Amino acid sequence: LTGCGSTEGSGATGAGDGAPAVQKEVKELTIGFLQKQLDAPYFNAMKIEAERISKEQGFKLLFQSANGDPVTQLNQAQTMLSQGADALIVNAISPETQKTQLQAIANNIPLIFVDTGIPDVGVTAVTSDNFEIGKLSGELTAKRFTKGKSIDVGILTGGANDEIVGPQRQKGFLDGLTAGGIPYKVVAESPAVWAQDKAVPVAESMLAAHPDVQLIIGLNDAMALGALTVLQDQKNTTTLVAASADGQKEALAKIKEGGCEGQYVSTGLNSPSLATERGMEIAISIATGQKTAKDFDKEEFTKAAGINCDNVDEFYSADNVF
Amino acid sequence: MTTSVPAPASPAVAFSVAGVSKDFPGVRALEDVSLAGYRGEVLAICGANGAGKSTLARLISGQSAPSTGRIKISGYDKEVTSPADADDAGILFMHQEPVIVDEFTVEENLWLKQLSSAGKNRSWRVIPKRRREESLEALRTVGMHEVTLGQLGKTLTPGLRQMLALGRTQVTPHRILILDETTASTTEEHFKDVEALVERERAAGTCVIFVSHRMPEVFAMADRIAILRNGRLIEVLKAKETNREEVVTLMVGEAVRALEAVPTPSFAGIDPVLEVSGLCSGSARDINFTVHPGEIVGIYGLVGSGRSSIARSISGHQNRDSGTVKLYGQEVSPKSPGAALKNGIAYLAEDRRREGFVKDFSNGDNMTLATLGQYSKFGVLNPQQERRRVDELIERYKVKGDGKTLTRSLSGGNQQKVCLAKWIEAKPNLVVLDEPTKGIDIGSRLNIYQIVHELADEQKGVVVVSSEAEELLMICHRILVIRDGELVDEFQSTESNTDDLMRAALGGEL
Amino acid sequence: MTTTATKDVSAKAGRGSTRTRGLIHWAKGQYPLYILIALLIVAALSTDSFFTARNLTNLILQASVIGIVVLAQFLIVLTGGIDISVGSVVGLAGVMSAMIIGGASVPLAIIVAIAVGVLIGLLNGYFVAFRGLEPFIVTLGMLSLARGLVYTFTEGVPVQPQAENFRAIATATILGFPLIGIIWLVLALAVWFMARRTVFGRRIFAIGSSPEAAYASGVPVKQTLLAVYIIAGAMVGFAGFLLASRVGVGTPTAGTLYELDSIAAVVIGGASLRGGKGSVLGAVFGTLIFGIITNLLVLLNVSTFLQDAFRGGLILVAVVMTTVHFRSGKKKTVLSIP
Amino acid sequence: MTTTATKDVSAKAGRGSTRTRGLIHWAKGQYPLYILIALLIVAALSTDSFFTARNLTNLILQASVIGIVVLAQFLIVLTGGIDISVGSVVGLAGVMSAMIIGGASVPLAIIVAIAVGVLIGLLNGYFVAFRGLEPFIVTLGMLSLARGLVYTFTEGVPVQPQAENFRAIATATILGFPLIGIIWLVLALAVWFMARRTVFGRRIFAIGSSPEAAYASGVPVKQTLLAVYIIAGAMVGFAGFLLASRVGVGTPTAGTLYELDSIAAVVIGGASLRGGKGSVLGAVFGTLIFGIITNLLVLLNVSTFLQDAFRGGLILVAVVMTTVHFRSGKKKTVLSIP
Ligand SMILES: Nc1ncnc2c1ncn2[C@@H]1O[C@H](COP(=O)(O)OP(=O)(O)OP(=O)(O)O)[C@@H](O)[C@H]1O
Ligand SMILES: Nc1ncnc2c1ncn2[C@@H]1O[C@H](COP(=O)(O)OP(=O)(O)OP(=O)(O)O)[C@@H](O)[C@H]1O
Ligand SMILES: [Mg+2]
Ligand SMILES: [Mg+2]
Repeated sequence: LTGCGSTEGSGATGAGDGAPAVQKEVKELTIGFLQKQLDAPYFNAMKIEAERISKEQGFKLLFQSANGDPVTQLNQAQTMLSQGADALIVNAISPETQKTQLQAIANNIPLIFVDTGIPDVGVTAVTSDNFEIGKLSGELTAKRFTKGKSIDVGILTGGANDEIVGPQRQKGFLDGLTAGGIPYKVVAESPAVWAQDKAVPVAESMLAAHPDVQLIIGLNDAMALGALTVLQDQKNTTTLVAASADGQKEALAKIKEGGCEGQYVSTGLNSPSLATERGMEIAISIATGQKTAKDFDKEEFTKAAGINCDNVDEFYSADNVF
Repeated sequence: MTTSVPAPASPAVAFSVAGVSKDFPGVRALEDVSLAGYRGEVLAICGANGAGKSTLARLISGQSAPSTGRIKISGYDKEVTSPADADDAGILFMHQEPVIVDEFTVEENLWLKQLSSAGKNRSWRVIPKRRREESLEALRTVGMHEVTLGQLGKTLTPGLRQMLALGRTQVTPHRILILDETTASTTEEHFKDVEALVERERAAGTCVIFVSHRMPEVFAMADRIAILRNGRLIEVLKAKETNREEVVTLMVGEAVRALEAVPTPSFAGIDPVLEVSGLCSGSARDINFTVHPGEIVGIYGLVGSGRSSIARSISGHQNRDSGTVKLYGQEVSPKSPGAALKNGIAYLAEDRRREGFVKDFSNGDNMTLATLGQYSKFGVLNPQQERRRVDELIERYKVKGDGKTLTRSLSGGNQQKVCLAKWIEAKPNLVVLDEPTKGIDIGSRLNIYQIVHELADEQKGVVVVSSEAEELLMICHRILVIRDGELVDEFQSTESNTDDLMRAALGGEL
Repeated sequence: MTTTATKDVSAKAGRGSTRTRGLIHWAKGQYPLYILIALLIVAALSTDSFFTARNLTNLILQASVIGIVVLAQFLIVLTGGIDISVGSVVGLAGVMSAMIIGGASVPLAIIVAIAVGVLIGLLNGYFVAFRGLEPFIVTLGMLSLARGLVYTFTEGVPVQPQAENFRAIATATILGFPLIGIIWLVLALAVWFMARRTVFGRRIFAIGSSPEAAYASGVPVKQTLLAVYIIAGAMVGFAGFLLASRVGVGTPTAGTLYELDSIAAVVIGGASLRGGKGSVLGAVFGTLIFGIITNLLVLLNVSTFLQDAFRGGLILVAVVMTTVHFRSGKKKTVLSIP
Repeated sequence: MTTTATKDVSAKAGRGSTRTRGLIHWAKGQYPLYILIALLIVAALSTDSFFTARNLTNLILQASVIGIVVLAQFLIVLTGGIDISVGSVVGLAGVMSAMIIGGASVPLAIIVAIAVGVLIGLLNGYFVAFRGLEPFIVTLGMLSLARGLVYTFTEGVPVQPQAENFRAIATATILGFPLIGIIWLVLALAVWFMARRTVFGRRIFAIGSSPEAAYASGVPVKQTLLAVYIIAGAMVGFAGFLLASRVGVGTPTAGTLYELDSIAAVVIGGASLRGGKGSVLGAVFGTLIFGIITNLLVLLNVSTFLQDAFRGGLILVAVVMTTVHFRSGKKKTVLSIP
């Protein structure tokens, strides 16, 4: 067949080598930011941070959210390429799904992941270590139970399409419990798709089936908050809730408010602004030609921390976006 | 019960139509029509199919607005621009296709005007309790004796739908009553109910507008006859001073020759096309008869007697409970109309609105729907061939409109021609026609009778179900009479008359 | 569809005991009820936790908000329309009610929520009734628009209302029965009355069954349609407030997928998407059917991965049940085509 | 709905030049085309990046997969049905094609994907045609079931096919035009031919417009319906493979919300959800309209929060445009009620 070709060019030059042809000033840059979705405060905080940085440094920011659909995100990435972006920052949705195509894009321009990365693709991935954060939070929660005595736990998960983040956080948190000397039994595990309103009915049903459950874990703060609402409605003060990772303002407020006897025991710091800031820094330095991909490790972790009544003041501020 | 306003002493104008025209895209349905109606009179409107009768009726009753001209209803100051206004003005309109809400019960349909936004009807009013007796009485007056009030509208046969709609005259106050071919598929017997009803209306001072293609009915009731041709008002005649021939000539624009009854050939010794034995289905019980090649067999009976049940169960439209049907000696029991068609049986359905034609299809598409095989190879259509044939059919059946016109925008009679063309095109061995001339004008009727005779000449078997004894006597060789689902009598058309048929259908009393 | 069912009904029985015949007729049409009973039996057999006071209370709580949305959807489906904007309106109304003057006053919050619903209902109704547009596409536009507005107003962050008693309505009980459930049932009763006992309700059925016939009989088709969309909007808006009240915050994602859920409940409750057919009781049963399925899947701790498959399978089994019954009744006439 | 449109058409011209009349008729009905043109003008005026080879290629790539799903949906909508399981079937077919024997062979993958689609189409069609169930509820059940199966098979993890050339079809170009776009257009042509030039297509229109009249005219209603669901299923399954091929893996979430998107495209393309009315060209334009809107919102860097609102607003403006034209033409007849 004559005239046949490919829509993806042939410049397979290896991972992360898509260096810019010319050096540019920061102000001349166009940086694309591909966010997963925006229906949770965490993601929105990244958007706000990105916009702040772009305003401060005067470059052009292209920001898109894919509403959780990996294919939409790929389409958006391609569109940004045709808009002449100098670097892309991506919060990947489905690493497995997007690997091949993002690899193709990474061959053209510098690609930096934040929050969720894809191994061996792009310059680097600035992520939080979900397992580690979960574990830290789990350890803090463990302190509230009697060592050695087994507890029943229920878990509110993200849903069937959650590949990495949720399972990591869950595993981390449970490991944290074990490390803290608390044997556990997971008696219930149901999806509440990260949302506070969806967590309410699920927690209700869970409590109906297992009234004696001692701990409800939300894989993020929104779901844990939903569970807390249900417990308060049912005048249940004995069952505790905890999030494995997040750090949402409202959750911190609950921890602060409840003190060390409160029902909301702990959460883990997963700072959207830290990740965004670092991601932007890397993107700018490569796009301006100051540095190259080789200067960065393949993976960078943001600060991990568990938050409970003891250290909540360090993290809480009423005017945080997140 | 009839809540009409008392009649005034001298004839007073009930409505007047002045210089009214109505345009549809591509068609001028009415042109500069001026006409008045008086209280206590019956004004018949006659005209060929598509002459504009229904259009005029619709304009008077506010169903649509005239393109030019004015319509004035006495006793109502405002212009009638919607059906609700018409209710306020006291106009009761019986559509050619009766207005029945399928999912409503018979009783709810009877009282449908309660939902009109006219007069004192407030949206949030609680629906008043209906008196069962009152409803039953209203239905009896129009000849519906057998119906249960809780039955759904969609289960009614077309004839019953017309009667049910007519029943509204008994429960809705009105001063003008418009009957648009309300009697098109009723039997002579039922016409007596209608006649009595109209007589009462006239006595009560109602102005009745009566549209019909049946001349005997027109002359039985009308005081005056208005004649429309191609959307123009040709003449308004006093019924007493004219006769059938004059009216028909004015309608069609030329004299129509009368059709003489056909002589019955002898079928002795010829194998029949159709043999029906012991057929039970729906309301039909133990029916036996045969149809020979070239024979036209009529089926006569009262509304609801089970004629359609026989026709439908032969042609795969309805399950048989028992009995056999043989076609050329072979037993057939088609499970669907499609299967019947493959066996060479075609059925022209009575319910045009529901089963007759596809509502979003053009005339061409409707005419060829049952015979697409003729215009296709390996399932692929040949549009040129199809179009050519459609043009021929339009010509032959004198359909007003071309192959691309939507069938639903045609006048009732023209729709019927399209349906008929579809089935005759299927070149069946046996064709069953249920009320084939329903709503068809006198001129076109002859045309259709001719087509039926041609079918017979081609040695096809023809079964005609009709409510008009006169028509059956004219076109059939032999007529079967059904009463309460049973075949009670059989007549040779050359040796019998209308009265014989009616007497048999009624069970002796006449 | 149900042609056969209704035909069987006007049986030969003649004049006979109308009352018993009516009852049998009624019982024959109550597939949603049988599905519900079947589900309850399954529930009773499979877990002890189902028939506990607490769980039944939960069930009511969980069904009430969507139940009110189902009632709204029911009215619109009756007219032969469809409203896929309900979920977004729930979200928008909830967020607005928690946001206007900071959600400091519950009565105001309710008014705001209903006003939002009414406004969107008005727009939907205008486009559908007076512009003659397909309800699907109009409400699809509204779905995006309303959800977009929620996100714009909140920037994705849930809105915390100030009123202390914002959650009172959602948590109160009367004689142990959740108030929110009572609200739902009262609304269901009101909708039933409206649909079955008022001129307005009959008009809705007439329009749904055959708009031409309705128009020809003097029914003010456009105005009635508009009113239906407005009433439905008001109910959906109110449901939005109730959801926010139940969760305690106005969540931007609240109500997602309510459109599919509510249509499904209406349809499994026996209504036809062609309009003109359906019962309020069916819609209530439909809500409960889906509520119980969801509740059961959690109670039985069905694997996250399998939950969707189970739900789908149950829906299919449930609807197929409705046809199996028909058959056993009597031989189908050839006529009853789909 | 479009009653007025079709009525206006048989214009005053009388017998005269049928050809020109036909052309005017055709042009009058092409609202989707005008919406498309309006969008293209907006695009050209608002951003330079739109009319670049790369962006147009992207546009085709992005529209092709959903475009094929829209064609399938179009056929089903023509029959008066609706298929909301398309998205899940895309997901299931994609995953299965990458999973069976490890996705080692592209031809096999295609066969598997089509087989999955056919199987689900068969089930849907059987329930709708032979059991007389509402398409909405049947396909809703199938939506959950198919998605549940995907999750069960994959446990939420995308499936990597082994074949080296799994992505070849999705990435190949012919004379610079993406192959996948050519496949879409060829399928569109095939569907057009089927709908307009074959007996089968004529029957689909008849069934959609008046099922009873079609049945009475000897159309094998049930068989035709079943065939339509199977054909549509096959196309959706194939689209599932194409999407997997485009992405390079079988994603469990692939195709989410395709049901709404595809119905929206079909409807904005002029089809009626009541069935019997619509054109393939309209469906293609509908796909492009939504594709361009999405593409433009990204190109213009519209705030993400506002994107939904914009999309909704654009849809509403677009559909209202279709009615504005009507009015200017001539006074509406009183009859043309919604
Ligand atoms: N809605 C419409 N759109 C287009 N043309 C129409 C419409 N309604 C009626 N017409 C046309 O107007 C003309 C008059 O129709 P009308 O129904 O008034 O005839 P009619 O005298 O009642 O005929 P019939 O005896 O067959 O009922 C016909 O040519 C018909 O095609
Ligand atoms: N399958 C059936 N089972 C029971 N009753 C039936 C069935 N089909 C029709 N009927 C009833 O039998 C009666 C006779 O119907 P049929 O249509 O055969 O009569 P008809 O003489 O053609 O009347 P019409 O003049 O109204 O068309 C009607 O009341 C109808 O409701
Ligand atoms: Mg007429
Ligand atoms: Mg009959």
